[in-house]
Amino acid sequence: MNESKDEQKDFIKLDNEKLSTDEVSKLVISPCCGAMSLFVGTTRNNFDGKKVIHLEYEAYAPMAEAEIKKICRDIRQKWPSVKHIAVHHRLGLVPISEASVIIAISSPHRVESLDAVKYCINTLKATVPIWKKEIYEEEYSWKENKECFWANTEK
Amino acid sequence: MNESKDEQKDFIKLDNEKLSTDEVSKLVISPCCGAMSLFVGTTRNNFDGKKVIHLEYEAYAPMAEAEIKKICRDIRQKWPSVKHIAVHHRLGLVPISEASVIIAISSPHRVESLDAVKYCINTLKATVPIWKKEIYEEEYSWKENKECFWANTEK
Amino acid sequence: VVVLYFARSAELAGVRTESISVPQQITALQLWEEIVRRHSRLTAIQDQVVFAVRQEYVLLGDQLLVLHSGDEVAIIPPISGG
Amino acid sequence: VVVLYFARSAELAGVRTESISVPQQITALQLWEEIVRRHSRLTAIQDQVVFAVRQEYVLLGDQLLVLHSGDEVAIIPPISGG
Repeated sequence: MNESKDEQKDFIKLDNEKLSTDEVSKLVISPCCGAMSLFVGTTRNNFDGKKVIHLEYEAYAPMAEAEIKKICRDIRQKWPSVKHIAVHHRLGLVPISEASVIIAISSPHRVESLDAVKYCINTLKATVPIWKKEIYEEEYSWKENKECFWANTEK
Repeated sequence: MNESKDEQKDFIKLDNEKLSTDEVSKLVISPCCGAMSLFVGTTRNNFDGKKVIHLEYEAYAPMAEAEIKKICRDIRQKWPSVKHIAVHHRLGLVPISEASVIIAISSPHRVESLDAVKYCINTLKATVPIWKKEIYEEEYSWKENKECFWANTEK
Repeated sequence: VVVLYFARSAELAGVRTESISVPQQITALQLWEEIVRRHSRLTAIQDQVVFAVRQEYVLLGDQLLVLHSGDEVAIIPPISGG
Repeated sequence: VVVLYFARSAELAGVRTESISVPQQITALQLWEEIVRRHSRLTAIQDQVVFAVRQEYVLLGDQLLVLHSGDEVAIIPPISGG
């Protein structure tokens, strides 16, 4: 099939716009692929019993994009059959229940897209310079991913 | 949080309507959950070098629903923190690149939803009585999942 | 009992559903033989088919089935959902 | 070099970006000490911070940095994207 020789594409976006699973899934869908897996990170209404009002994200944007591109390259080495990869991360204020990150990956068969999505979100949490501030009713907190090796959180 | 004590829900649908990732993801999203994982099975345009025109699915519908409910029960035993589960399978004619199945699962943290989605699609392929007929240009073929233990396909 | 045919088994039998009379107690394999007597083309899938009796999978073996009038027995060729 | 502060380090430093003059060759740890001299509150995150020099991670150790005018050095507190 000619289609399967089409270029593999990476779609990376970091901005303040609301994210859409439909939009992201349309980016990666391909007629030569039978599988697409998605991960959607959403903002939770609570942390340690504290009510979260909303979240705020900031990024070192050019480096964050470069680190996400590195993850895409790693994925293509580990799972060469992966077709398209989309990683959209929202920045700025994110209300409760809305998506902060959406990852979508297509592949001819399902195991590659499932495993690659898991690898992608795990690695993103460990290496991409983005910060989340949880705003509670009377205070706020900068979060630290447990995957971040230079964080001091108990592991 | 009261929200997290809300009932966990299973959404199962088998019909001829076009599937929507947005619709399915809205079913499972929950303010107490930070993660939602989705798997979308789409129809491929080729098999063994043969051009696929479209697919046709049929189901033993009441039993298929019962088997999907069993999978949901298994998931809740294996990953008790899983919140909502949606499994939509399209029946009848499915054109190329459209979704035949969408699975979406939400959980407070990501590992449960990622692993549960993988388990759900793997088990669905092994146990849910649904059949796929691939229609090529001049012939057709009833497919057999390699997960189906009574199939005679080389494994 | 009501026999339901799906996918390739429906094509081979040329029918999707039919009522047949069988002994109330019968092994799965005997029931299969009874069905093949009516639709000989089903032998083609003999070694890759299972039953669903009242929506529960049953292999074509010596297991004794206790059937009641109106019970559904489905012929389940290899599945391919997803 | 241009120093970029993010998240908690921006709050502690009270600034998001500034230009500072440092020797062209300097270890990462010496650079950190120079930055802390300007913003003493940054000592609070001393043991949980790394640099990104020209967008590549560098630990605060004895590694020698070769810096050019205009190079970006970012202060990277523990990340929390996703």
